[in-house]
Formats: sequence, C-alpha cells, structure tokens
Amino acid sequence: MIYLDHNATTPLHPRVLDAMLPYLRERFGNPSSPYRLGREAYAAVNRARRRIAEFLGAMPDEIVFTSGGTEADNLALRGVTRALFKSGNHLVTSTIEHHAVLKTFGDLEALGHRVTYLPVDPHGIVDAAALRDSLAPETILVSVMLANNETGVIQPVDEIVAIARERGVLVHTDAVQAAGKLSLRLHALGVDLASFSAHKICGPKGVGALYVRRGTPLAPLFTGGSHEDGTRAGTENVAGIVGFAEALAVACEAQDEQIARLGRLRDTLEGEIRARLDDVIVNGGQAPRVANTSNISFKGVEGESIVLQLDLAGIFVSTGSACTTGDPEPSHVLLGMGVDPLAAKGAIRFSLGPTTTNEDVAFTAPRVVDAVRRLRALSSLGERL
Amino acid sequence: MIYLDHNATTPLHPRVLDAMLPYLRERFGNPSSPYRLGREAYAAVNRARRRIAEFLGAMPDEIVFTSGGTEADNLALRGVTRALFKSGNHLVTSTIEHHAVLKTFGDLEALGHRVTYLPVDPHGIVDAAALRDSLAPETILVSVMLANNETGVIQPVDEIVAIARERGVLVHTDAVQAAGKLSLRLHALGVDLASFSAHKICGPKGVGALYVRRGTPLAPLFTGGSHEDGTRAGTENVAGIVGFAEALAVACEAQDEQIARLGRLRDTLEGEIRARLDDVIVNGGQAPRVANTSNISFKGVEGESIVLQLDLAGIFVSTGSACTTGDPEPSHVLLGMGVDPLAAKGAIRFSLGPTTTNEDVAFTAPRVVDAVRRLRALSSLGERL
Amino acid sequence: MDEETSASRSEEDPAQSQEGIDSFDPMSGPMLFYNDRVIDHFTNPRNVGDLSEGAAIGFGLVGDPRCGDQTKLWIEVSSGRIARVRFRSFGCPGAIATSSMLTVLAEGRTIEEARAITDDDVIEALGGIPARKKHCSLLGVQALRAAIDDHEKRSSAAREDPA
Amino acid sequence: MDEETSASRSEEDPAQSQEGIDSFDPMSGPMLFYNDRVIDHFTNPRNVGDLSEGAAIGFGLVGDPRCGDQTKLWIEVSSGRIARVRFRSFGCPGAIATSSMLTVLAEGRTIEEARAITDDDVIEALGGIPARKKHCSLLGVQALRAAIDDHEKRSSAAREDPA
Ligand SMILES: Cc1ncc(COP(=O)(O)O)c(C=O)c1O
Ligand SMILES: Cc1ncc(COP(=O)(O)O)c(C=O)c1O
Repeated sequence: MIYLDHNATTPLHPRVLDAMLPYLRERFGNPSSPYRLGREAYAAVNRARRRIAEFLGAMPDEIVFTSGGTEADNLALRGVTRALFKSGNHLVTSTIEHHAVLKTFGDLEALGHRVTYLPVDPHGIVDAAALRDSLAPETILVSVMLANNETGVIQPVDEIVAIARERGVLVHTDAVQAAGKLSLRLHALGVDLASFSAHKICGPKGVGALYVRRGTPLAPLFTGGSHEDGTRAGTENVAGIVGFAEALAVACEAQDEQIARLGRLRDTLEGEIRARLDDVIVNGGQAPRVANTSNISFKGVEGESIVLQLDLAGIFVSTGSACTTGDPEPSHVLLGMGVDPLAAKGAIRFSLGPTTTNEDVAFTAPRVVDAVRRLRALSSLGERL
Repeated sequence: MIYLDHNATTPLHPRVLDAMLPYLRERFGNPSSPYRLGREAYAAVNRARRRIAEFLGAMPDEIVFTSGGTEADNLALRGVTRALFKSGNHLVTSTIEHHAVLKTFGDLEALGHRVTYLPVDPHGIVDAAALRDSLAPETILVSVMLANNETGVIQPVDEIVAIARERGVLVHTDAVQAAGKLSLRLHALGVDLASFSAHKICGPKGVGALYVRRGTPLAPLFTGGSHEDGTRAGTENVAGIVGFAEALAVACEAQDEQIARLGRLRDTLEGEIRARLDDVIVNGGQAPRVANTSNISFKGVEGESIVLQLDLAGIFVSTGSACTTGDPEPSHVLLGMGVDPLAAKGAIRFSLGPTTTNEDVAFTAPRVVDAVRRLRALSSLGERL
Repeated sequence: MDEETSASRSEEDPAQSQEGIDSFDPMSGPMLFYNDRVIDHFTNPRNVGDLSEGAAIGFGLVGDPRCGDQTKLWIEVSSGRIARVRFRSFGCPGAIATSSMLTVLAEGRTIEEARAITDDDVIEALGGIPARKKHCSLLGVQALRAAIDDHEKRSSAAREDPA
Repeated sequence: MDEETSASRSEEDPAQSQEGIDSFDPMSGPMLFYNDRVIDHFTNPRNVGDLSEGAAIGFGLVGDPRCGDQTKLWIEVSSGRIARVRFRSFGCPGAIATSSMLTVLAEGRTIEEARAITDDDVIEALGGIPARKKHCSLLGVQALRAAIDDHEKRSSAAREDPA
C-alpha cells in the first residue's frame, strides 16, 4: 500500500500511540477530578498545552483544545462574530478556504452577516491587496488559511495581518495544513486566532486546537463545565490531547529535514509525470507551496477514474479535500484560481508524508502515467486536448 | 487504588482498547476518502452506528456522533432552539440538570429565550406535573435528564414525554448517566433527542452521541464537510467511535448482572456507614436510583476534606459532578432537592463501576467512617449536629 | 434530518462487502463504493472505440464535460439489429462502467429492443451502483437512443435521397 | 479570555510536583492541588481543641458555615504573649491547614506580633496554596484577630471591674 493522501489524514506515528496508551489504560482520570488520578490527567493536559504552545510560538493559556480542525474553525468564526456582534457584522475570507470555514461563513451570512470573499490569482494566492478595499468600519474579522489543503499554496497571511491590524480587524488563519510543514511562530505572525488538527500531523483523529491570542474576544461554541478556561466545555480527550502534543513534537523535530526530503520527492513525482505525459498542469506549481503537496490536472480524464485505477493498484490519492469527495462538482479551490473546469475535473492531489519513500514515488509515477493514458484512450474528449 | 468515582469517568475496558487499536494503527483512513483505506474507516464508523442504535433501541440514522456528552447536550438544545426559532422561544428544564444543560439554558436565556426550571421534590425527583402548568403555546422543547449524575435518581422522563407529546413539544433527555445502568429503548421511551458519552461507560473520552429521532428539526452546531448527514461536521474520531460501540456492547451484555451486583455493593456501603455514624443522610435514598450511585451527606464536615483524606488512603471519590469541583458552592442538585446547605456541603458521591469489588467496599467503609470521625472531632460545628 | 438521506445510511447489501472491510453501505457515503462487476467494466471496458462514417452508422453524444460526464456512442445497424456498438466516455468510473455495460446489453439487439433498454436495466446488469452515481447510468442509455435517432435520420435521408 | 485567569494557567512551581505526576500547575485547576506541607497540616493539624473560659482567654469566631468555611479560635495570654492557642474548623483542607499553621505561627508571640501576622505569612509558611483557596487562609488570621480583640475586651472589662 502506498499512501499519498496525507492532507486527508495521516497514520499515527508510533511515538504518538506510545504517548497515548497510558492515558487509555491506567491513567484514566478525569482532569477535573480533585484526587491524584485526576491531577495526573490534568497535568498531562497542561503539559501537552505547554508543549504545543512552545512549538507554535505561543503561550500555554492561548491554546484551547477542541475536537478537531472543524470545531476550531467554527469556534474562531462563530466565537468572534458573537463576541463582537455589537462592533460590526462584516467578515472577510477567501474563495479557497476549506469547507469548515466556507460553510461556516455561509451560515453566518444566513444569520445576517455580510461576507466578502477575496479572490485568488491564477497561482492560487489570495489577493491581499483586495482586502484593503473590502475593509469597512463594521469589519470585525478576516479569515485566510495559511496553506491550502488542495494545492499546498502558502497564503500571504503576514500581509493580511499587516493590513487588518491597521484597521483594528482581527485575523484568523486556518493553519491545519501548515502545521509540521512550515515553521510557525504565532506571536511573530501576529494572527489573533489559528486552527490546528492533530490527525493531519500523524496525531489522532478527533483532536485539534484553537490558538487564541491573549485578549481576543471569543464566545464559546458550547457551554457546560468550566474546562479550557470556560472557552470550551466538555471532558477533555486526554489521550488525544497527549497524542496531539507528541505528534507536533515529532513533526517539529524533523521538520527541516522532512521539508527538504518531501520537496525532492514531490519534484521527482511531478518531473516524472510531466516528462511522460502531455497536457498536464501542476496547479499552484508556480507559487510558494508546502513541500508535501502536488495538485496535478490531467486534461481529458476525470479525477475519480484515476483515483479508482490507482486504488486498484494499491496507491491511495484523492481528487481534493477528503470531505468533499462524493461531490461531483469540480474543486472550488481550482475554479477559484481560474483553472478551466475541464482541467479542474481531471485534478489529482498527491500529498506526501513522513513515511513516504523514494520507492513509493518511483512506483507511483509510472502507474499514474498508465492510468492517464488508458483513460485518455477511452475518453470522448481525446480530440479536445 | 480504589476508584469509586465512575460517574466522573471510567477506566477503558480492555475489550474497548482492543477494538480501538487497529484504528490507531493500520486502519487509519479518513472515512470520507474514496479508496479502500477510507471505505474501511467509513465502514467501521457505520458499523459502530448500527451497533449503538441496536443497543439503544433506535435506528442507525438516528445516531449522530459528537465529541462527548457536553457537545451532544449543546447540539440538542442549541440545535432545536435554532431550528424552531420561528415556532417559539420557551424552553423547559429542571433545576438538577448537569452543567452542560443548565449553562446552555443560561446562555439561551442571555440570547433572549425564556426558560422554566422545573423544581424537584425532596427525593430528588423532577416534578413532572409542574411541566403541564409551565407549557405555553410558544414552548418548543423540554429537557430533563434520565438519571442524575450526583444522586443517581431516575427521573420520570416517560411522564414528561406523555405530557409534552400532547402539546407537540419536543423532549430531550441527557442520558449520559443512564447508559449501561438502565435498559434503554429510545423508540419506546418516546424522547426526540438523547445525549450519551462514551467515557462514562468504560469507553474513551472525547466521544459521545446524540440520538435524533427521525424527523426532529435540528440545526448543526458546526458546519464544514457533510459528515454525519450534515448534522455534525468534522473528521470522525474513528477509533473513539469504534471504542464507544464496544463499550456499550460490554455494558449491555453484562447489564442485568452488574445492576444487581452493584446494587448489593452500594447497599452494603451505605449500610456499613450508617451503622457506624450518626447524622448521615443518603440523598435521594428513598427514590428509584441507578444501582451504582450513592450520595451521602456527613453533617458537620466539608466534603472536600473527606475527599482529600480518602485520596491519601488511595480511595478516589468526589463531592459531586467532576466538572464543578473547584467550585466552593454546595451542589445545585442537592440544594434543588431542599437539602440543608450544611448537609449539602458535607456530601460525598460514591459511584461504583464494573471493576468495583466486595473488597473495595469492605476497605472503603471503615476509612470513610474514620475520616468523618476525625474531621468531626476537629470541626467547629461539633455541637450543632 | 432529512428522512430520505438518513434512511439510506442503514440500507445495506452484504454482497458488496469486500476483503478487509467489515461491512459498509454501498449506496451511501464516499462515492467510489463500486462492486466488483462495476470495477471489471471500469478496468476492462467493452466495446471502446469509434466507428467510421457510413450509411449503417448512428452516432450519439450526450453530456457536457464542463458540468458533468460525457459519452459518445456509435452503432452499426445491420438487418434492423445493432451489429456493432462502440463508445468513448469522459467521466467517473460509474460513467465508464455503465456505458460499457450498456454496449454489452445493446449489441445484437433489434432497434426496438435497444431503444427499450433503461438505466435500471444497466444498473441491474452491473449488480447495483452507488445511489449518488445513478445519474451516470443515464448517459449511456441516452447516447444509445441518440445514436438510434441519428441512424434513423440518416437512413430516412438515404431513402429520400438515394443518389 | 480574561488575561488574569488565562495567565494563571502557565504559572508553575516545580516544587509542587508529586510522585507520578509529570508536572502540573498547583495554582489553578482542580482545587485539591495541595503541597505536602499543607497535607501534613491537614492530616495532623496542630493545636486542635478549645480552651475553657477564663480571664486570660480570648475567643474568635469567623465565617458562616452555610456559605463558606468556619473557624473558631481560642488564645490564652500570659505576660502579653500568646501562651496557648487552640482552634476548630469546619471547612475544606485549605481552611484546616491554614488555621493549623496560623496557630503554629501565633504561639509564643506577643499580642502585637500576633496581630501583625497576615494571610501571606500563613501561605508562605505552608509553601503556597492553590490560588482558588487563598481566601481560606484569611479565616485563621481573622479568627486570631477576633480572639485578640475579645481578650482585650475581657481584660479591660476585668480592669474596670476588678471585683
Ligand atoms: C485546511 C483545513 N481546515 C480544516 C480541516 C478540518 O479539520 P478536521 O478534519 O480536524 O475537522 C481540514 C481537514 O479536513 C483542512 O484541510
Ligand atoms: C449527566 C451528564 N451530562 C453530561 C455530561 C458531560 O459529558 P462529557 O463529559 O462527555 O462532556 C456528564 C459528565 O460529565 C454528565 O454526568
């Protein structure tokens, strides 16, 4: 099995499972319980909080644990919107955000907020200059992701922060696909909120975090016990939180080396495919990208057919974001970049990870070529290329 | 170590961990991914859904997975309130609900809803008759828990359903402390929504479920991918969900036998303590209770001091709900029942579980007696008893 | 929750279960839950290609690739029967497999029989396809009917203008 | 998030770490995070009891048990010094331990010295107590002051009415 869909989810790193197991066995206390067993669990959660804060360049009390990236995004967007409803109802985002952000803005629109969607250029980069024009006195929040999940393109969040700051507007960034793939120093970056998800960095599914800069107004999404300083109620997923911290530690320790290694593998993959197939476009290939992601359009074929043929060969890739597979529409990210709809339908995302080897890439490239050739040979669009 | 705080959280059953491990190792796929690895994860989630539905007397499509009991409660209350905001803004609950429910109603009040809090009688039973008087044309939802987490007292949810049904009002029940301790047939019970949490039944922390009867209007708490039929976005905690189903299976298989066994142990514990100490009240002791829970007030001492002294002896108990420890106020549940504030401050919750043995109880009872005697001897209230 | 989508979650066809998979709902969820017969027709599609122009030929084109799948289908009619049939598809595995199966069902049939083939016939012959993919099976059926129409137009044109 | 509560999460006293616990914040979180010295004074409180009526005695009572903790404290004054001190507490471990430590600090002191003892002195002598429990330490200090006042009232009454 060759797994090249690390942007969808990742295998747990063995160190992560080892870190979690004691909390799935004897250290099962509730962190809110006042006796030793509870204090042990509480200490584990706070130790994880400190480690994560350190890796991200933040303070421990700025990390709020959630059930994943989706909840972190919702907490940020709904939480700020509610906390600042008296200050204004205008929000800004981009057209290429993950559905966890886009659908949430859609819902906020349904609830009466006004949302501006910043366009992206043909390279997949959000137009930060357009932000300046969109800002209004009633603008309260801008949300632009750090790295796109489909193309890997890195967004100019620093510029966005600079523009928003001038106007006193808060900035959220969905950093789910940036963690472990870019150096993150949140204080230096200057965002007010940032979302993370453990299962994208060889941690467990069902755990994430929201970074909330001190002083940022935020209403909770759920209420109950006074966990997470009242920002997020509910008994903590102790084992998951411990695993999240360990995963981030593993990712950060090896980060520079992995970035270099995965960049080389990604370039090899793209090079081999381009050398042997015509009418191939690397979407976002001209922009700064995280090293592990390659989004390639194969004109004349449909992505899903490539996915299935590779699946049958034991290679796992996807057409785009996992949670929209099943959706016959071409990717909103690619369309947003101005990719031709036919090319968008023939797009495949290859996303590499720490366990990806040279052999994986060497095995994959020719099979991609074969799949595309075969499907093109039977495609009704043969002549349109 | 003797753990008598199973209402706070429970150790994972070994079968549960075994069921989870493959999903923390090789079966790491994202359930939304279209290739084999994803389908395997998707199948696991749906198999868990079917098993849980069967154990609860519901249909698989009526089970929505959440990050825990708190999220399930919030999804139910906020989701119905939002879905039915055009039908009315009056809500009914009781004074003895868990904070996940009570604080959420508090927040809904802050958002402009009207909430009626049904009183309880001295035995800790919600006054179902008072519900009839509280119902108004704009009433949309009643939420009353199935078993109280502090006293174990079983609530007349069937009567509440009967009254609410006549008036077309939806009923939610927080069944977090009832699962595994009572036979649950949700269709027969007739509630529209019911909350569950895995970590209360020897399953993992950070997973729960909301039962949503077919046709019940419900807005999501978070938005994003179209997971859980659009009711709850976010990559599924696959291992946690699989563990939840296994935990419920284990609990249900042994349920009748455990209920009988824990009831006997609980009666022994209460009997030994009462035989050797004066001025002891079993709160809710005259009401129908789940078999594992005993809430005892020791007049003249503060509960926290008993907790610490038992902790030092290796016995873990609590003063009440785990997530309000740290709160110096006496229990709202006991005060709601009309327990004298001084007696409420001297309350200890003993909650037994599947691993509790005769020896645990035999060891615990005399240590409780010693602790209370010692603390009474140094109490400034000695003469007030 | 919508009764229809929800209900589909619990439907299940155990025949669809595959190695290493406890059991899953083929009709719902991620869309590539195809059975072995569908996968066979996707992997080895029958009757791929085209037929060159001629009086006995009919050609059908269905679907706009910019907003969905596309199938082209050619038939050669001989003595009122479909003697040969060829197709090309741009589309998902469902579109390819259903078009392929359609050609198998159509070959050798009379024009009337061929025109009577429905998308349900195709789905049945394949042993089922995921609910969300059912629309795919219409492509081939519609392309076949278009090809038959085209053939009839040509033959009547040929009759009218027998030069 | 409130700057103050949030900030407290990261404060840490490594001296507080206990066996089997990687490290935790003693100043926040679940409230029974007491250090060993506090636990010693809770387990073996010093000077528990009461002193019988008499001219040399002072009695202080602080706190309403219905809404908090309660401490009763007796002193016996001899030559302007606290010769003996006794207490009883209804309360949490913090209330018991701080009252106990207070009696240790007060014993043998002059009235003036005893009156100058603050809750911070008690907390320091105990090596710290959880932030949420700091109010407990006021109980003993206030009871001591009340006992001193009571003693002074009695002695001046005795001086005025030396019968
Ligand atoms: C950019 C981005 N944001 C948010 C999410 C959602 O995170 P989670 O899967 O933890 O809900 C994902 C992953 O699906 C993502 O790629
Ligand atoms: C009755 C009740 N409801 C809700 C909850 C919250 O569940 P969770 O701990 O999974 O958030 C609890 C447990 O704390 C509970 O006892």
